[in-house]
Amino acid sequence: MRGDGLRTLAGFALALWLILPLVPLAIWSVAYGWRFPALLPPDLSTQAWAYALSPTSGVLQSLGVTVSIAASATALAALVGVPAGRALGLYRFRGRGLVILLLIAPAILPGIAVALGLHGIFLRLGLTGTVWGVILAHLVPVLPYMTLVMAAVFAGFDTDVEDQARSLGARPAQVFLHVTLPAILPGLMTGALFAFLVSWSQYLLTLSIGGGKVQTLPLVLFTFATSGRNDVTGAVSLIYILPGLLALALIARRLTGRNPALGLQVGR
Amino acid sequence: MTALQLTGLTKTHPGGNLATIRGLDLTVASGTITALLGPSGAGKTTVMKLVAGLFAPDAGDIALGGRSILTLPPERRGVVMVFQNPLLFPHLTVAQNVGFGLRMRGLPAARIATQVDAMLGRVRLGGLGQRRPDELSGGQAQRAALARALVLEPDLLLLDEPLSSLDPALRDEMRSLILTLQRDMAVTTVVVTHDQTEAVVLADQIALLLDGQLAQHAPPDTIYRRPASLAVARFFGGVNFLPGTAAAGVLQSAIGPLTLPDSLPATLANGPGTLTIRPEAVVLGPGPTDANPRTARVEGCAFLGSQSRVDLMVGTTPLQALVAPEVARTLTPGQTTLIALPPEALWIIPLGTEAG
Amino acid sequence: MTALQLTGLTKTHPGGNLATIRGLDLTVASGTITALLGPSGAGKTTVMKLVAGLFAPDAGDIALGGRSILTLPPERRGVVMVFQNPLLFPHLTVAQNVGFGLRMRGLPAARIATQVDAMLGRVRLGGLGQRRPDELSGGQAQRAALARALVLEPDLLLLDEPLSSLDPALRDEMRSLILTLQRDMAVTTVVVTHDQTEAVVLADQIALLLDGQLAQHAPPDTIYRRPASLAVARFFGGVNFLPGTAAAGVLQSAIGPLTLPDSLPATLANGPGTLTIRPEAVVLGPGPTDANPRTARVEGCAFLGSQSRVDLMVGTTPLQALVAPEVARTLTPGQTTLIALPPEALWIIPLGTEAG
Amino acid sequence: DTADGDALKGMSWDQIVEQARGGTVNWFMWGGADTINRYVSDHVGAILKRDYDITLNRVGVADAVEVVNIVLTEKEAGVTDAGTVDLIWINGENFRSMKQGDLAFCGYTDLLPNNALVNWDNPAIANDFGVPVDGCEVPWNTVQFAFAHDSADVPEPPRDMAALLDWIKANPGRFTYPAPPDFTGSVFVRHVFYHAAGGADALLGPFDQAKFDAAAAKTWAILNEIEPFLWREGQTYPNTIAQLNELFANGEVAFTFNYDPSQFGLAVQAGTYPETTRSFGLADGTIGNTNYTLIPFNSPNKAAAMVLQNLLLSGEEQLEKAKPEVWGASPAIEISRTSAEVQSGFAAIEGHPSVVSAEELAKAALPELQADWLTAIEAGWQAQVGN
Amino acid sequence: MTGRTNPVWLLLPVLLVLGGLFLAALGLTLIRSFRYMPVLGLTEPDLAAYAAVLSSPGFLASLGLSLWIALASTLLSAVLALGAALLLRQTFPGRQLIGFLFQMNLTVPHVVGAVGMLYLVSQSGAFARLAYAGGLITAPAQFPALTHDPFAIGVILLYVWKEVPFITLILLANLQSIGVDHEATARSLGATRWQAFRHVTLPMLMPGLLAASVLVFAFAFGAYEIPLLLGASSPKALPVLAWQSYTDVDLAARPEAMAMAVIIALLGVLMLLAYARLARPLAERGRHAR
Ligand SMILES: Nc1ncnc2c1ncn2[C@@H]1O[C@H](COP(=O)(O)OP(=O)(O)OP(=O)(O)O)[C@@H](O)[C@H]1O
Ligand SMILES: Nc1ncnc2c1ncn2[C@@H]1O[C@H](COP(=O)(O)OP(=O)(O)OP(=O)(O)O)[C@@H](O)[C@H]1O
Ligand SMILES: [Mg+2]
Ligand SMILES: [Mg+2]
Repeated sequence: MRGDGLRTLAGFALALWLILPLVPLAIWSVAYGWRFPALLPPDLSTQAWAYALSPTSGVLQSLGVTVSIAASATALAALVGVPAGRALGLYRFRGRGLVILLLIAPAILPGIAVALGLHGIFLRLGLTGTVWGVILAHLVPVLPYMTLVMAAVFAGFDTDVEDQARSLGARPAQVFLHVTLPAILPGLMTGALFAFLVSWSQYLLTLSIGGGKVQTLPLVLFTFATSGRNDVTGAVSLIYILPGLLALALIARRLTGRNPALGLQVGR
Repeated sequence: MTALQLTGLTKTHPGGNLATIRGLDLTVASGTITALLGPSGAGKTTVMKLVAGLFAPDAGDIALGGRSILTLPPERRGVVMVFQNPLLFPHLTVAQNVGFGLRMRGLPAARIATQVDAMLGRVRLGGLGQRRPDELSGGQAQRAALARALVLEPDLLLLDEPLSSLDPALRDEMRSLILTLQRDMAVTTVVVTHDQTEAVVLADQIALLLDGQLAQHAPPDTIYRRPASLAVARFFGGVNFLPGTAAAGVLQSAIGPLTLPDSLPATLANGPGTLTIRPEAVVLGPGPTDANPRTARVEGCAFLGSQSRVDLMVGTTPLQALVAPEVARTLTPGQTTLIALPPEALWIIPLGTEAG
Repeated sequence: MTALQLTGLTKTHPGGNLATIRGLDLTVASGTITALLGPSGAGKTTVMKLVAGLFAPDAGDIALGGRSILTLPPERRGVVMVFQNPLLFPHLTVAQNVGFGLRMRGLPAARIATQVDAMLGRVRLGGLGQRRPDELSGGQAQRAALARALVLEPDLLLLDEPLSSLDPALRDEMRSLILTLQRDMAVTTVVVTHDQTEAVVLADQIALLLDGQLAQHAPPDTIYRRPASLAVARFFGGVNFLPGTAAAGVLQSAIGPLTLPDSLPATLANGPGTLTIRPEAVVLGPGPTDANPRTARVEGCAFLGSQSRVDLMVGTTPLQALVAPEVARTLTPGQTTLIALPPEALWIIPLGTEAG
Repeated sequence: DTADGDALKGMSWDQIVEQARGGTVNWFMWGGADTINRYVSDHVGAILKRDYDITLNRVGVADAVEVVNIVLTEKEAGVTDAGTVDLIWINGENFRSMKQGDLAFCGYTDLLPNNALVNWDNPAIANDFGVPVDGCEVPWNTVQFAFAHDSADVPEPPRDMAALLDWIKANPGRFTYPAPPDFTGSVFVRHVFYHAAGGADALLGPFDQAKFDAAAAKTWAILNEIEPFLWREGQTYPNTIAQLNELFANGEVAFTFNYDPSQFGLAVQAGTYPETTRSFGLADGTIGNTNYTLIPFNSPNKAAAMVLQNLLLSGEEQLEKAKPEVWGASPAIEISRTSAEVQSGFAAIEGHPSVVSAEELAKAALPELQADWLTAIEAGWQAQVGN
Repeated sequence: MTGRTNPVWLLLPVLLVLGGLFLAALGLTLIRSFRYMPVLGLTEPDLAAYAAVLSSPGFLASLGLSLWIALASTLLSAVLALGAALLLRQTFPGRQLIGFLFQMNLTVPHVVGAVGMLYLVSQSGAFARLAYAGGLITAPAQFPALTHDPFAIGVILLYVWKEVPFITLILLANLQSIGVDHEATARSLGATRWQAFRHVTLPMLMPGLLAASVLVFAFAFGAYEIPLLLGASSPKALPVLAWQSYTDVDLAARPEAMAMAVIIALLGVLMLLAYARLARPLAERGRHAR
């Protein structure tokens, strides 16, 4: 093809642009005494990694906390989001538009608009500074993604399959377990990935509700990033990227292409 | 023996203001195939789902083998429905799909495997058990869906347009397979279709559903030759309709008196009615003298493949004939020809059935 | 006059190891409808896209009105292709859709409006111009797609299965519309289908595509009665095949000598070959003596609606006949009957065409 | 828990230690320095666990004001005995906020055995930015403001404020300071304020609007005058001291400064600053202060927090964190009151070459103003300079 | 089973959760923005906080900055993403890898990207060092200020970096569901390559592009930590300003913070309505296509 060379060139530029900001982070994480105008670090050192991985820094502990919070928020979101997605995907009913609007709202309204009020409520409930409080708070931005992705999944779901299973002798619970769940699983995974990532990168909600006591990775990273330790920041950044990449790798194939969910209503 | 009996079945879909099914009575004999025929939207699928227990009727009863199954959940009715699309479960292999119902019943894996293997052989899918559904062709998928239902040896098998998703070529093959399996296993079967040829070829009995009610229920050739109403006649491709008044075995019509068959029921043979004759029953050329001969002008011929359509005009009354292409080839538009309307091919539809 | 001429057209899809189209030669006369027929995957759509300029051939030439259009981009070929799905542009109204091509040509809005209005009238969509495509029924959408193509008055109109996405009922209507419009506007048309009845009804000429090559190209009845190969015969429902050797106007076959028609080309009338006769051409009952009479046993009858299939056995040779249901009704399985194989219905397929 | 502070005040120290055993302390503190974090989490945490079975949960924050806010919001919401925070590293206006808002647990410091090491007669200890401590917090470190420069880049740095201002004008783009209310940026502005007022003496004591107006006008004039000569022509200022440090590390600006000169040594160790970094105090004086730890009124773990405070105050711990390789922080206790061992330990400490010694800085020490002055100066800066 | 379960039961949990958290939070914010805080002795609701906020030049500057950031990021991202999507739709060597990088980018948290961007484009960052090595500059200050700058270029760059892949993936999914047949039809009807793109592909992509753009706009407008890391000290992005007012030790500033939050929420509602309007045709089309 004629344009192949040109396309590859453009593609290469794109690829470069996509990884460029990650390169200094990686270099910084092993750099020592890397000051302007040195193009590359004069010395390499593992001290940043040693510190980041040590118990003192709390980075690994934060990693655990962050993963737990994101996983719990995702699971909770799936629990309430799957039925809701089914209702929105399969039924036309009065007020459907309004419900959808309400569901999208938390994904679009800036977090600060919610954080202040939520903080006030959670204070009274004694939920501030607790992991559970943070998980609940994360549900607000996470739920829209889960629900809307599931709505798109169910919109393309043929309930005749469930009827078919019943007709073949499956009880309702069996139908869900053996037919519905496997059928929506790819979509559910996509929804879960987005939910996970949304919770994963929350900053302001965690800061306000967690009150600093619930130290998720973004908070830790922010502390280091604003204290001038570029090497530690680089190491923590890489640690922070890793789980998302893993989650993506787990379901990479499902994310590509014709996922209707992705096409319709995905964001953060 | 009566296998399935529907009595006064009525169903209005939520949101619909008209009942989809209105007081439907239908009896299906054990071991036979009944084709449920009707135009799109007539409610065929609705009837099937009512019987399968996937919809609940508003009124009426459904009995299987003499006992009402109305209160039973779908999984305990002994009724298996096969949908228009194969609806194979995509996450299971073909063998797992076919064994699905047995697994739901809690059968041991070994027995499931044996039965599934046997069944796959019967539908000529032997060796494909380990494939994924999306690795099957359309015909193979539909066969797998059939196997999945038949392996349960249901009391009643409901097939909802099992052929309409297939290529014409595959359709013939699948049709014979269904026939063979049904005869072998003697499963009482109701098959939905909106294709009349399919119904004719497949079924022992045809039940024609029009406007939520049973328009006629009879063996195929009866329904072709002796339609109960104009609507039934039209649905099966009837085109020749001659209004008139019958008396003493003769109908007075726009093309003169026509001798009626002796076999015509007395209720039809007297009084006003619409005479009908199938286009393929119109004889071109001189027939016997008692066969209502007429002179007709040939208006045009159209080659249709294995038949040709001949448009005729008897006086000012149009008639259509279906003849062998060889016959049609001898005709030229504008010529006159002798035709015959054999009395035994004539039928009278009483007035007032137009709406039925 | 020749409108379209394909010469040695060859196309291998990227990734395919076999050429989809292999040296295709095809000539379409101006103002006619040619049906391009073939099983699924035969490459029909590929041919259309090659002609429309949406694919580039690997070899061969495409000429329109005598000039090669191979190097022209799609928009300058004077060829318009209508796809199987209507593919109306969802963001435009029906009128804007129909006017799309004219707008691309830069015509003034007023002239576009006039032409679009006229065209919408012709396809009976008058008054629906302001609708959005998703507010149309399937048949309406397909009509709009047709209008969108016809309004451009193309030199060549390509219709890729324009009816297959429609209900059977709508199909008849649409088929007549296409015929009417085509005759009125005298647009040279190639219509793809995989349904033989459709091809027969629609087309002046049928081009049968098998395995990437032209298997036969002839008027419909020729293709039925004089198939060029066994494959062609089988594709159009041929079932009666009798191998034998012909000489001096007679074929020696398993059922004895059969008188051949005088009209048979000399190349076929001498030497080994396969005799074929359409099932609808088999005459039941005593025919004229020169019509190859035989005695046959009736094996079975099947009611097919407007015809019945009769399975016959002449000696040990099976034959199939299609007759009027009235005729079949007089037969009982096991009885013997006289049949005739009229010479003018006989045809010989030379040996060695099985692969074609 | 041990939320009831009044009950604790009635107990003996041994009883308090007993109460604290098995508990947890949530210590909220600035978490941007790995050495400090390591000292607290590893060293202090281990001792606390070993000797008292207390779990130390260090909560790193970017700014102590966040913590004040947490406690404040809790109070507003009526959370009086189940607060999030048990201990804060704090001083200055944040302390004032806590005290004014009745957010601090007070009047218990006498109970700590190591309180005896603290010289409460020293006004720089007994007053936190001019606000009397009143037993509401326990001193931890003393610091004094200092400038850092790269001796390879600027061999002869300016030695007093006037010289510095001249240097800035002579070297466009090579100097800047973090925008107040950044803690360190704010203290730099106060040095200019002192300079403009002709010394600190007149400003000590409660806020005086007239005095403020006079000095402030001059201050803004000076700062606006140097603005065009600042980094990026003063169009923008670093948001945080960390940004200024980054600018200095990369040679973008010639100076950084800090309230805690030991930070310079730590940055050199981490490879962030060049080895040739040196630090100094201005000859006309630099501001010094003390920082403290404070127990919020609603801490549910007051006993454990008190045990921790007592531990931090011990001679051993004060010595440990004074070691340059550990942190290099100056003690907040009277070394003379400690054991001979500790005393010799202090004597043996060799300062980091990049860190100006506390004695050197102490020669020209300036007091902090009361917090009202600070607030006024910060607000004034935002309105007059940094807009 | 269709038609059996009442959708209300299926929706109830999500409505309870969102109502209990999201709506209640907004409600509380609203009440407090009217300076109704009994704990502080404020029992007479008034509009003083709004008056104070709306008349403060700082607020208006912040609002302007945030709108500028959101608008510039969105426009740039949308245009670049359109190009990237059209490029990635084709096959060419290396396409797979880029596709993977696009997805990978989706998983990188904004904060990490922001730090990376800082290390990349700051005046002492990687680019500046390259410029120095190339002899283009001799001191960091000569490198253009791309971070902590008045035009928030660093912030915008970060958003472009993050959102281009995001929009591109949405566009690719849309392109895939649109297919090539409409374009082929257009060509066959006489449209040139450009006309087919301009009059068919682009309009069909538009709903998806616009809806995605609203999401990007909303995010860029409402993010807190990114402008805090990369933005200038003044004016601050609106969310930063609001949060700092909220955490001001002076409790009197809180109603103002709440008022800002309400104003931000109102702007968010505008974006929401825009999204609903833009995304709907797409959703409906999806339904009809089935
Ligand atoms: N679940 C449902 N809810 C509401 N209306 C329904 C439902 N299912 C079917 N209908 C309506 O009931 C009528 C009959 O539908 P049904 O599917 O039974 O027809 P059908 O004869 O099977 O048609 P087809 O040949 O097109 O399959 C139609 O008007 C349809 O719209
Ligand atoms: N763009 C393409 N790339 C690769 N292979 C293709 C492409 N289009 C068609 N093919 C292959 O070429 C062969 C012929 O396809 P084509 O669509 O022309 O068949 P068809 O006769 O139109 O079939 P149908 O009746 O199913 O529409 C098929 O095997 C198909 O898989
Ligand atoms: Mg149906
Ligand atoms: Mg095709």
